[in-house]
Amino acid sequence: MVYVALITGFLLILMGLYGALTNRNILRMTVAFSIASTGTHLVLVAVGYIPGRTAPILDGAVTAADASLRIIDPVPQALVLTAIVIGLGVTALMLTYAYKLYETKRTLDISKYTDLKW
Amino acid sequence: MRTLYAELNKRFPLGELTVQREDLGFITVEREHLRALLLHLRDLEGFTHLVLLTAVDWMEEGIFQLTYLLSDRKKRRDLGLRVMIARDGASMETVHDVWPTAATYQRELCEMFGIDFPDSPGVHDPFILEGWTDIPPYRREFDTKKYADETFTHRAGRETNDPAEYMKKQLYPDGA
Amino acid sequence: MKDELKKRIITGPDGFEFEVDPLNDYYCDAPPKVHPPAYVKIVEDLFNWARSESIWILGFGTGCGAIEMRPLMTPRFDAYRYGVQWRPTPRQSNLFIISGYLSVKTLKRVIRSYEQMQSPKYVIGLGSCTINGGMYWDSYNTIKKLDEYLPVDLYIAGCMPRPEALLKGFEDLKKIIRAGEGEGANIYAKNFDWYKANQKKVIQDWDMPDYNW
Amino acid sequence: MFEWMKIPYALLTLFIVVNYGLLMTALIAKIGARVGRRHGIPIYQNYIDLIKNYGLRSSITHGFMFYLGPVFRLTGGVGLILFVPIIYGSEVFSNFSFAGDLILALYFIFFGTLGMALGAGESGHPYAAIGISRGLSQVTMAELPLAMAVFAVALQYQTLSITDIVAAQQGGILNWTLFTNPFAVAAAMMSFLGSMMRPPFDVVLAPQEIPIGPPTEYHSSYLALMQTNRVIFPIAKIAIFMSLFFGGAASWPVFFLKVFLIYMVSVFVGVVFPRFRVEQSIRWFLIWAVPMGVLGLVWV
Amino acid sequence: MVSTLFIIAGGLGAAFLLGLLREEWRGFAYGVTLAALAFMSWVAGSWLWAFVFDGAVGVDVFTAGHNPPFAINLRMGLPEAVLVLLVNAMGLMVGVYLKGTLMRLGRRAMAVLLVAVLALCGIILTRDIFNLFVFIELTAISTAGLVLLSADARALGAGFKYLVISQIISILLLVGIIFAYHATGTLNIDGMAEASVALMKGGTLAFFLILMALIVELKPFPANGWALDIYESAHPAFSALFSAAFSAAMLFAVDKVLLIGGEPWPKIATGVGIVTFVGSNLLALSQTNDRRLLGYSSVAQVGLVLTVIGQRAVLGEHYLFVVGGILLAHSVAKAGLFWVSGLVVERQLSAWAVLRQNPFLVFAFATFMALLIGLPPFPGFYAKWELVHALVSEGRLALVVFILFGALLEVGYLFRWFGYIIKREASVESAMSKPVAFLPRKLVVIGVGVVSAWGLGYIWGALSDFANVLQALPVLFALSFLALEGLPAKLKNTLAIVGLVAFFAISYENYNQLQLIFGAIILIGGAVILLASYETHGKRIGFYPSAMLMYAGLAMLIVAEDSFSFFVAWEILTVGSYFLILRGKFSEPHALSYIIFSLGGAFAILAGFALAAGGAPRIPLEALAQVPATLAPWVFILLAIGFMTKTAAIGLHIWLPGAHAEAETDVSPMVSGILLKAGLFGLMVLLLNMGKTQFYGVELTYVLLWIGALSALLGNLMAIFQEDAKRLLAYSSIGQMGYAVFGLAMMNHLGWLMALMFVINHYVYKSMLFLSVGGIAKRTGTRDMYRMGGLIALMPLSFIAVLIGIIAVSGVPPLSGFGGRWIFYNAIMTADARLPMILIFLSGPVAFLYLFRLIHTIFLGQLKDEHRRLKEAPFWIVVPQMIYVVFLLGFAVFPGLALRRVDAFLNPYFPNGGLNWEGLTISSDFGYWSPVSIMITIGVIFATLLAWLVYLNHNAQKVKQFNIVFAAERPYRPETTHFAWNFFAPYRKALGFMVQPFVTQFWDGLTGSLHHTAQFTRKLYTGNGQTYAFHLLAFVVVVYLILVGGLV
Repeated sequence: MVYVALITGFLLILMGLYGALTNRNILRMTVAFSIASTGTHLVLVAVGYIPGRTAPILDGAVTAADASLRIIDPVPQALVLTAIVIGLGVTALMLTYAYKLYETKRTLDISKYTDLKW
Repeated sequence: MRTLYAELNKRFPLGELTVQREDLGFITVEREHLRALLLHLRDLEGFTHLVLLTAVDWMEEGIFQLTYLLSDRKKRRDLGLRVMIARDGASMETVHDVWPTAATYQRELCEMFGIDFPDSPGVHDPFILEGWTDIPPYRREFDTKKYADETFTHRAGRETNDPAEYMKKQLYPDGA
Repeated sequence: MKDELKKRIITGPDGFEFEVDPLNDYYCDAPPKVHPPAYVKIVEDLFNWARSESIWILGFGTGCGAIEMRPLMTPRFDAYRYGVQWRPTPRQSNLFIISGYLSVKTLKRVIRSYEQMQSPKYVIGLGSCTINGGMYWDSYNTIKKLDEYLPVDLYIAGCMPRPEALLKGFEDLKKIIRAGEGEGANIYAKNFDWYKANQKKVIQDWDMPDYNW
Repeated sequence: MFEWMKIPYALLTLFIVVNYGLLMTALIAKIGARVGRRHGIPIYQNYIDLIKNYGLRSSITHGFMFYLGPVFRLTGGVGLILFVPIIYGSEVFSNFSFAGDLILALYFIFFGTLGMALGAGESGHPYAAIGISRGLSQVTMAELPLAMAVFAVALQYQTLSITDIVAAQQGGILNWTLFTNPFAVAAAMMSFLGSMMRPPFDVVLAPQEIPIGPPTEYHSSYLALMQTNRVIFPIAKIAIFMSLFFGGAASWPVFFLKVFLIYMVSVFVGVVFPRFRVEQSIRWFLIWAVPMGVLGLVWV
Repeated sequence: MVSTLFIIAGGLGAAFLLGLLREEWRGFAYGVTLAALAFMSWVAGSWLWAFVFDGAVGVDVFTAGHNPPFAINLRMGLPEAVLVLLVNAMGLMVGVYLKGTLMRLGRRAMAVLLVAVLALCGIILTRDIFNLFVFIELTAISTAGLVLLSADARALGAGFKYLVISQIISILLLVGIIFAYHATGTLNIDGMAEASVALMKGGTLAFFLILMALIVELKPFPANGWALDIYESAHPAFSALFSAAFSAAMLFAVDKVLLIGGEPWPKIATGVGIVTFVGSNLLALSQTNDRRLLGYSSVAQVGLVLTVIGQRAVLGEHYLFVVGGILLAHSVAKAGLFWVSGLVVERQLSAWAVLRQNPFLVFAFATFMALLIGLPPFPGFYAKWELVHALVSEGRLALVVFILFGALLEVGYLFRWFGYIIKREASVESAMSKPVAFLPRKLVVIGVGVVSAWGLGYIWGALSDFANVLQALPVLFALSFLALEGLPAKLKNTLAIVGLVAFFAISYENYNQLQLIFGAIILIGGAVILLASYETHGKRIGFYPSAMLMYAGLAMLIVAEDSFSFFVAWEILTVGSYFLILRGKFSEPHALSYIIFSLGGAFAILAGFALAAGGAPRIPLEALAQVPATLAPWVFILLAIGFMTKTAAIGLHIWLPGAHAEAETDVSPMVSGILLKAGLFGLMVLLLNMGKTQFYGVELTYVLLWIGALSALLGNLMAIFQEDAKRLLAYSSIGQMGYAVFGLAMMNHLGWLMALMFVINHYVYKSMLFLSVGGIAKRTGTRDMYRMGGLIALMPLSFIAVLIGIIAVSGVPPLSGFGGRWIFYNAIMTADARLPMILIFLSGPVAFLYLFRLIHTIFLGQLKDEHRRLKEAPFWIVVPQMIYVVFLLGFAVFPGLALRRVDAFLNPYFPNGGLNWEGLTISSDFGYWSPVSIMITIGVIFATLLAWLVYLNHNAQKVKQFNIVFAAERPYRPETTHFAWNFFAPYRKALGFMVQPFVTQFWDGLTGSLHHTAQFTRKLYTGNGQTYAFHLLAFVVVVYLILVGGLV
């Protein structure tokens, strides 16, 4: 189960990167990167997961005393939350850029934005 | 020479031909055909060399006769082209672009006869007569003797003799 | 007059403009001086002897007589025996041989060269043309009487005289010099105005200083 | 303390050398004339020419350096003869050789050349400048084999003093450098040819092309001074060659003979060969004389 | 002390506060921003103060009251304090600089700026790897935001490319972090470091990913196209921040993370760093856009720091000193340059000529340039010294070579640029005629940069183990002229002369004989040349600091006792002379080739000293003698090459003719008569201490002998074919220096004596000739000799100077040049080698040719129309010449005055073959020479003959210039009568093959191929974001493959 998640995560990352490198459309690239980040998040979670344990939420089901034995590692969970937030921010920024770029040249083809080179 | 004349006559309206020798002839041509003829002779007939360009003053007729003497070295023949031009305000087209040497001859003619060759390089530069102010000395109305008498001091006591008479007297004093 | 000899306005490197008069600025215009003989007679005699035994000829062939001068250097005539030799520049020469007719144009050059020689200097007129024009007596372009224009020490008659005549002429010139009579340069300086007037009469485009140092 | 007697001795040397030079150059001119089947000038002709030129009455000057040119030139000649010990073993004719050794002599040769060139330049005559350009070009290349030969000789005898070099060559003709280091001598003699202003190396003076080259504007007493130098200078130069390569001279007769014979080398070559252009002579020195010099250097 | 957290909190709080403000209160918002930045800076500054002056120790701040790994901890130590201060101060300055833009865009932009700054502080401070990730992402986002500040529409594209890259980075980083966490169970960097072994067992790849993510943030070559685009298009103020602060923070992050990895990992940093350094500098060569060029340069500098970070182990305790030096220098310099670029309207490099309107900006540029390159007295200089010494002592020679090569490339393009600024015409659009108004606010910011640059220089000098360059008296004297720039030149000139003479008077006591000779030439000689500078008018801004800097360097050089002070002096004199040379009207390309050759040579010297030091930070110069035999030849070669760049030995000479010929009238004698002696002095020091050295059986002094001889011959040969008088003299200097090198290389007593005599003579006559020719050129308005002629009567004094000069140079008796020749001949009598003499023999007479040409074509011959009214050269230019004339005459008669002392000085080193100075005659083992006798004899003969001739010719008629015998004709124009052009045509025909410009072609070919490589390689940066992303991934993969290969 863990491995499935891990492999899926890496597959998503690779798919995302492949997509980002092969699609010229900026929106498609943004989407591809989103996929890749999702993959990353999946990997993050998968690494922190311990089979047979529960979510690291201290409520009635899991008490503070036995938490260390019953819950999975909470750190990756925390990390993934942060990463998702940041990823969202970046994606939003990329989309903003996409919009602004489109305004300048009326195209979303990234290969058209090569005024700066050499 | 005559074959050449016949040949040329097909292309250009020529004047008469004077054959001086088997390898030397003179043709009178019109002024406006001269240049074409010269080029033709130079490029196609092998007259590669302008031997000289000179003038004769036909004062009584009021013309200058210009003679362009050309030479064909391969066939060892010479051809003179005569062109008659008006004596008053004498002027002639330059041929220095056909033969660069012509510039020198033209300069000399300009100085000695007063024939102008517009556009010929340095044509008005003094050639051998620096500071000449009189009429050009080869024009026949120029009186050389008078000029020399007026310009130069002569040494007294000079005698002039007719050489033939004088030698006769010297060698055969008895008149035999 | 040539353009190069006319006055012109020149801008200096500092932007200052001034006039250049070539004839004045580039040529010395002092008149010639009369150089008296050495004060002591014996010294002058010694010098005159040396001058007579060391005649350096200016190699300037003006007319057909130049042909007759060349053989003097050959073994057949060998003028060197007499202390005669040719120099390539007037500065170092003492004797100017006018070898034949002089056209007006050449006269100008001859005057210039003569004046560039150092005194005492001698002139030999070679051939009849220099004496009275010879066969060119009625030419519009040759001078007839050399001594109108330059102080001639000696004429050698003939048309043309043979080299032997020239050698004889040298011997006679030596006598003249030794006798202290080869004072052509001083005569020229003394009668400078007269000579100049004669020269300018035939040379109508006189475009040089009166004396060419 | 300076010995004042040296001054009259020096003047005596100068007197002898000048007279010998005047006569010798005339003799050599005569020999040249005989090759052309002429009689040539009288043997005393040089004296007359000299007197005549001193006796000319007028002169011109192109400026200050024009004056100095001949002065430099003759100073070079006179100085050179005085800086070289002329007669080996003679106190009287060693002159001012105490002032410097071989190197002084070699470099002092340039003194006159420089002055002459300056004076001629001042005359403003293009032919003078052309002549100088040719002369300097040629002489620099002619100097090279000489420098090598001199260096070889100095190395060979381990001294730069001319007197010592002559001393080392005493005791028989086989002790001359000519035989102990023939390559160096060959190089030096080739260089000698180049510096004597005789064919084939006389394009500097080419009388018809650039009338007499550098001295073209010189006349009267200027020329006389230069003529004086022309008889002294070669002798001084030959005296150096003689001392370095041909055993020096212990007496005046030997001196006269050796100088004459060495001079004749250039005359022999001169009457036989036509003129080189400058670049040809430079190449000639590079191809023939320089290797000789190298051999001479290696030989030691 | 204020808690570190306040830095983060302050920024964050202000940013939030800005969010609450009304949109219209822009001024207030701006105030808040600046206040926040100032506050943050103050906190950082107070920490720094505490560390430095109160001896505080570093503290860890634990957030949330827990220890790691349960909480994030921040650390504040000395390096952190420095960097945080740097970042905040930079932020503050950028804030000030950006006032206009920020006010226009409003509070949001200000907030982004604040976030960026605090994020950077976070990167520096945090010890938690995930926290690092967060800050990096924050940085990325704020960067993308700040890129938008630019008015340049292209910045959008650049920002997007950056986002693409940062996405990839974040993926790498996250994956790396999680697996590293998995392996070690902690997110704390120090914790990971402790668990390094465990991590490295299974999580190598994880650590690799983390490291690569950080390194990629540092824009490694060639995966850095995106960064260049940002540099080119972003607002310059932001670029300053991006270049200075971001790089600094990221470098620190890499440094932190590398702690985790342990042993093999720093190699990656070094490898990537050096490739980046060399590659980016190479590519920068062909840049014409100023900001992109700065971008390349930034990238390169960061690469250098990365290289050094990788060498941490080697540097040991000096690590911080070196890294800090390079990093801070880079940050301040690059920020400064970007700020300056904000003042320039157009983007091509030559448009920077507009800076000339404000001398302060030129000074600022020069400061930043020197700071960047690492010239003394700036930190980079000390750092470079330490670095090279450390690397060499560890045997990392290849790395040193690459570093120095890269640095030389950097020197190339930066100095070329400086040349543009000083010399190029500003383009038409920015019309120089109307002065550009530089905003005072921006000028102040730049001023802060300049001040901090010099401050850093002082601090690093104080921190170093060596004497502080900025405390050396000569340097201070030179720099003080900067403050006096407003005074008139004549006053400054007097001060300079007094200074030089006074310094000589002070130092006189302590000089040994050798130093005395050089000291006299440099200081007294320099003062004499400066007399000629009285001729100039106005303020002559820039001249005196440069000249005095050169003299300061020279004065320090001759008293230098150890390798460091020697090298400092060497660089100072090089830089000073460069500025001097650059002042010439057309000297831009020549000054450039001068500085490149000189600094190339300086690098060789540096490497040589480092090699000789064998681990010690510096060695006394005498210790060169104790260099182990295996290293000795290498040290010898490196040092000799370095010194010979200054003496312009053949092969390294191509800079000299242009540099000397195009320099100003009074500068030419300085750089020729005096500066060249520095190289000779170096060679003397080298040879005195190392002596004969074998290299694979080849005697190196023998090689020097050949080099000297070849230089002498070819220099002279080239001189005779010059039409330009000053060029002729310049080539002649090559020949003369060849002579001197030859003399030194003979390694015998007389050879050295001759070289020293040359030192004196060459100074005198070359200065004299350059002044004379310079004065004439001033009057005639040309340096082409064939355009002159006949000036003898108009300029008699100049003529006399040249006459005496050429007699002295050519070695004709009786003047002093002859002494040199005489000693030379005596010297070669004992030398081992004979064949190179032949070249020397030839070059002597050849020298005569060009000298004659010099005097003939200028003074003799025909006077030209336009020169008829010329006056003698200006008074002040003639004065020194006359002093020289008198000196030469005196020295000719009494050479013993100077030589005798030198002779005695040389005795301990070369006991045999000295001269004997009895009476008036000087004698050697082989010959003798009596200058007084020669002078008197020649004088008497000359005077007698002159009197005789004057008596005979007293009434000679003075004639004018056309009164010449012209084959019965007469000349018409002086131009056609003056035989001057191509004067030695026959020589060219015969020997022209020897002066084919092979050397020039070689160097042209070399620089050409470098440029072509750069031109070709930079096509890699297609401008397409995807390509850049691909570059990045490929880069990571390639590094991984290399790493795997290397570890296996």
